Amino acid sequence: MTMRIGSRFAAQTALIPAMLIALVVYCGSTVWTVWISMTNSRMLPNNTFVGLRQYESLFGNERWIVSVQNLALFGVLFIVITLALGFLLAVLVDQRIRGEDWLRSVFLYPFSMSFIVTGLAWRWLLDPTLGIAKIAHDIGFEAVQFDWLVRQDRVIYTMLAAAVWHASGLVMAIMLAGLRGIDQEIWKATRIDGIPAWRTYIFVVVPMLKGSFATATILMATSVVRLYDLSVAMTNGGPGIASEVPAKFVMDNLFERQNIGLATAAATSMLITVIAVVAPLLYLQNRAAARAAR
Amino acid sequence: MSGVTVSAIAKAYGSLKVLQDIDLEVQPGEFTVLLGPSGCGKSTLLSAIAGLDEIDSGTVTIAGEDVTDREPSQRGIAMVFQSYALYPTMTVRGNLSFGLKVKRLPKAEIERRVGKTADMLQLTPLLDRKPGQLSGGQRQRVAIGRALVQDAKLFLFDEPLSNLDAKLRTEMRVEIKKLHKDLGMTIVYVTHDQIEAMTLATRIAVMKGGQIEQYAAPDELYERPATLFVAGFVGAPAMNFFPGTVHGGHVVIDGLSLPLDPLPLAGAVADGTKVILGVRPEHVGLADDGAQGTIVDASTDFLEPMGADTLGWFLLGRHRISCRLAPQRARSVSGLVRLALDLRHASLFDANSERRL
Amino acid sequence: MRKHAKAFSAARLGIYGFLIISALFFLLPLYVMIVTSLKGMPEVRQGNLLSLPMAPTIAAWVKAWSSACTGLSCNGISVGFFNSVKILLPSVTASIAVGAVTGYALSLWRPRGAALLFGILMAVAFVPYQVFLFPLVRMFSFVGLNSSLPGIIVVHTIFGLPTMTLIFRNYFAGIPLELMKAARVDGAGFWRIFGTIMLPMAVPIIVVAIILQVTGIWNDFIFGLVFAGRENFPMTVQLNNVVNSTQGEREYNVDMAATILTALVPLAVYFISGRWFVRGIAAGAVKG
Amino acid sequence: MFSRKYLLSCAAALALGAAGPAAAQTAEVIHWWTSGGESAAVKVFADQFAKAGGTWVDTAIAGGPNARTAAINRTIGGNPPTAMQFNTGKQFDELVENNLLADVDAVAAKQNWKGIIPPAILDAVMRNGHAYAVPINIHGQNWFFYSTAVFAKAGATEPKNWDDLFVQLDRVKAAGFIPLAFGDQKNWERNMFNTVLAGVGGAEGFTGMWGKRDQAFVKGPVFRKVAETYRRLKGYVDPASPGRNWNDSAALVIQGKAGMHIMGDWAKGEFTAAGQTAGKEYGCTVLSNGGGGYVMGGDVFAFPKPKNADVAKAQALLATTMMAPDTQIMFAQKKGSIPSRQDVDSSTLDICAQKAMKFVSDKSAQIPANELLSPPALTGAVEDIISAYWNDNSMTTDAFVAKVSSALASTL
Repeated sequence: MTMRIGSRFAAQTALIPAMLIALVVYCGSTVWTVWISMTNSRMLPNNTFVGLRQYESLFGNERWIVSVQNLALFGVLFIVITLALGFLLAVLVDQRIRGEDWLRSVFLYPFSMSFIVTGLAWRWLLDPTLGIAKIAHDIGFEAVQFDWLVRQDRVIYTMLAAAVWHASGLVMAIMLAGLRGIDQEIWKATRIDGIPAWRTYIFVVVPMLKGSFATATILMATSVVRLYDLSVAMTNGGPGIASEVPAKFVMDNLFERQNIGLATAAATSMLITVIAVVAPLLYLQNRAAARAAR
Repeated sequence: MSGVTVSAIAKAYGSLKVLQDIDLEVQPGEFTVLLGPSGCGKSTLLSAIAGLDEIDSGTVTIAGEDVTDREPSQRGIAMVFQSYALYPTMTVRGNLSFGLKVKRLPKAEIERRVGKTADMLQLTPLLDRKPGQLSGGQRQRVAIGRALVQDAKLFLFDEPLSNLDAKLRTEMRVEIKKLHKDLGMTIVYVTHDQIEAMTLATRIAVMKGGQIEQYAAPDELYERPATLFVAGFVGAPAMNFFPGTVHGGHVVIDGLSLPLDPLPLAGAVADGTKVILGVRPEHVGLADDGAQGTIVDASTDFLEPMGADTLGWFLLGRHRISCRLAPQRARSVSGLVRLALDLRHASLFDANSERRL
Repeated sequence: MRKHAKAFSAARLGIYGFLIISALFFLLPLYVMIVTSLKGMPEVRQGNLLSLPMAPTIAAWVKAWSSACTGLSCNGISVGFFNSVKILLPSVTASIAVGAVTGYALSLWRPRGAALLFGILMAVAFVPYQVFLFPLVRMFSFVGLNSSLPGIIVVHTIFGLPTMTLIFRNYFAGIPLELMKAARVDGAGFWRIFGTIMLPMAVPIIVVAIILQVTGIWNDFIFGLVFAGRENFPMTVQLNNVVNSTQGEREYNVDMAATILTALVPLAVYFISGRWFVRGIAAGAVKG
Repeated sequence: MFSRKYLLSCAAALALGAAGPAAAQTAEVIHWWTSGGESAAVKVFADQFAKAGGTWVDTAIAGGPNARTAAINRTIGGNPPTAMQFNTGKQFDELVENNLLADVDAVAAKQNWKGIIPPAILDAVMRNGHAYAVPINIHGQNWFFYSTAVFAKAGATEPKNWDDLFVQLDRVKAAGFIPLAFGDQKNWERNMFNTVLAGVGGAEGFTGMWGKRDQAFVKGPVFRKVAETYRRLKGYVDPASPGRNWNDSAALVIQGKAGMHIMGDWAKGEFTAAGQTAGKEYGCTVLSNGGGGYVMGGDVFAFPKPKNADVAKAQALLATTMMAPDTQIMFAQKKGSIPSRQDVDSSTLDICAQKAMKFVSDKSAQIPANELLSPPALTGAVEDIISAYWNDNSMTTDAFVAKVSSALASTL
């Protein structure tokens, strides 16, 4: 679209705040972070260059490795489960049921609460002496052992449960919006063809909701990378280091441990990983968009 | 009120040339239609005139003023879009008056103009409705109204009827034609529908591949198409084409030899020239019914009733030829027939340059 | 189902069964929080998590709101509530305004640098906020924005920018270009088109934006702690103080009441406007 | 009771703040003392400061890291509080190096700190010959607190050494109580490890590991014994300990549900707040195989460089008040610590504090705290390994030794 002087100037001017934020805050912070990660800064930044020693130390750090592994396991399961559950809920809510509004709100409300707020309730529910386990004992199931929250090999799944509870409603909302946008004639066509509803959903509807799935996946992925509150509020990384995550590693080293050299090295590593994944996707999307614009 | 002159406009997206050195002159009061298949550059040319698309080179002059570097709103134009592009959150009144408000016209003047336009287009009862509450035809009228209130020097229409059903389209066509006649404004109108073009235009510019093939009045365009493309694009049912070679004052088509004498040729054609002969279906008749022209033998292939006419398809050697027949007569046509080709109205094109000879 | 209304009743039963069980799972934490907050401490200690309060009392709520202690101050979390409101309103407005204008400029005008800017914003959507905390403190101190209401508003605008720009850009990208052309032929400029045509059209997506920002900003803890200044500490900071400090024995009922009180605003927003949320998304909010 | 006063003080602070220079004696203090005993202790400071003519503006933020995040960021950002809390040790080194803290030499000279504060504690606030913080108290970090009621029921007695400890723990366990109340969070795992390190490894081991980063010690037999003893303790904690707060663990002893709790003497604040008295409802001891072995740290307040003379005045007044003899005693009583000044009358303190005073007066019985010996980065890195070792039973002691050794060698 053309722009002659007046409007082009206005459009360019309108972008100044965003440009300023992007260049000064985002890029500036990133450059600073990368630089500090190559110094031996501790509590306060200094400029003593130490090359890649912070990175050596980072990748020799068991907690960092565990954090990254946790994030990978958590991230994959979290995205798959929220997408599946969110889609399933959306399909069921879309079956012309009673109380749809009410159910939708019930599924969506957890998203409005932060883990700073709900972490306590979850920790309590999963507490081996107070929570669900105790209730089971009280009603006579003495053999029930539910101690996943305090088991190193299971704690990550308790976080998963809380996280799925938190985000599935949002996925459901996105999927529901997608379902409502599907051409009703598709349903007529599949009924005439005698295709059972479940097959229609899997082989016809799911491919049609590609956009909704992509959106939900991106949103879930951003929340995975940023995962911090949940770990702090539910387990504080424990037991041991079993539920540590990278963002918490960064945060702890940044402030509590006064080791910002290491913290920025960790942040830079995360950033590079993200860019390595996001950049090609953006490029592809851009190219597709350019092609569509022709 | 005034005309438009477009000279040497060019535009390219990368290596794709969308407009190639276009020259076009629209006289004041003229109704010019830009006609062509999709992708021919007609909408881009319209956008260039409107100032909505940047051009690489060339100039646009409206009413004698060079407007090449002006904002669309400063060119004295009004425009009607294919999707109508009505502002969905505004009422009909809001849509009509928005441009006038932007131009800071006095309130009374705005009301006067909106009222007048609404009356003219029978929009008065709809003034307080939003576009979502209107039918397709009503929206179309609002879109035209929005252009009319502007008192513009030049009206641009970008396929304004293509979203309407067939009946409405015919009605609106008549209405637009009437508006042009009554108001006498200058119009540049884009369409891919040749019937629309033929019925509305005072002059048609047929475009292909970013170039204007021919710019002429509808009759001339129909009767003396300048290129093979124009000949094929204009006219329904389409013109019959036969490739052949010129030999001794005849054009030889697969052993069939037709004389060149009756053809309205611009000059002599050298022997051996590869040519394409074009004959419109209405210039083919049944010799047995007394049709005049060059007689050839053919066999009946099939018949295609079209209401007012029936289109008869015959095999002429390896070629198929169509012929406009009266429906009653067509019912008894079968087997071998003798066709009369009225070559006085035929066109001859150079097979290489595809230009009229 | 709209599509095949005559489904078997057994299948319907299964659908309702699954939905009800899911609803229970989703409601469980909220239920536990509410019943606990209505119990007295002796009952909390002895009873089980799920039992209804035998003698419901709102004492814990009153205490959480007006007299729970953190350090020397025993004013409950009510002070923080008003601070949060004070932060919330301008922050939501500013972040949505900047996001909407940026999204509009990016999608419908595509000025120079648009692709680059959008790329940066997309990448930043994936970066943990913590990475920016320290440099931002430095920058803010340089321009004198630290520990102030304007400071925290700017911070929320900065971190709301990627998401807000994304949803507005996607929404505006779905608007026919001809509408823009028509407006320009009518003589409207950048701001006029934005104000009189685009913004009124964007109401569904503005609702989505408001919901996202209200919940995000209300729930923020770390930015409030670092950037707001002690006079403006939001409710979450006080909630942390109440929940993570104890005066002798842990008062779970007060903790839970404080937690619910803190969550009340976003909860209300969701329960009231949940239907708008789905509609807004359906209107093209989030198309990836 | 506080609330009205607090409101008034807030109002006063705001009013004075608005009036500008008149806000001479207002001090905003950031700290993380929010539990029962802690906030009672802070109130002593606030009240004494008010008596001295100042106005205390309280910024309590639960959780040390949260409070330090806010304090450090505000200091760097040019809007520092009047005073901020630190643990004694290296936490504020870089603030000094970057010239962000004001010294309190004048107060130190006037009150003759050199003569009345134990050298180990005084050294911890001195940098380049200047005092940069007020050492308000001394904490012992490796106390054993036990419920006399539970011990009586179980037939257990105060443990005399580390071998005896396990005998007593077994008795408590057999009687059906939780033997060892534990708030299983990373820093308390480290503190418990340090207790074992001091008790089994002695002062040489403790300073060898944290201070000198002595590889030979860490790879030697004594350290191995420390590690094994530490792990043995795990058999005596209850399954719900992970994630529990330390004061909730102390509460288990207070309520008679658990027999023993290993914690710094600040835990006494919780006992006191619950109306219990040392020597009656609960007992206390320090266990060291070599005798002595008192791990000694403390709390300090540091003063960011003042922006104007009024703030400087308030800081001086605050420092003076905090170190005044009566404040010191009253504070120590509430907090559970002992005064950093040795010239005050300690007869009003409880018997645990009396024991502590003895350790403090005997240099050979002291071990400087972890924070005094190692920077937070190293402490944190080793803490992660200790935590993993405690929680992961599959980690061998050999692996543990190897990891600690490499962390000591590689942390910058």
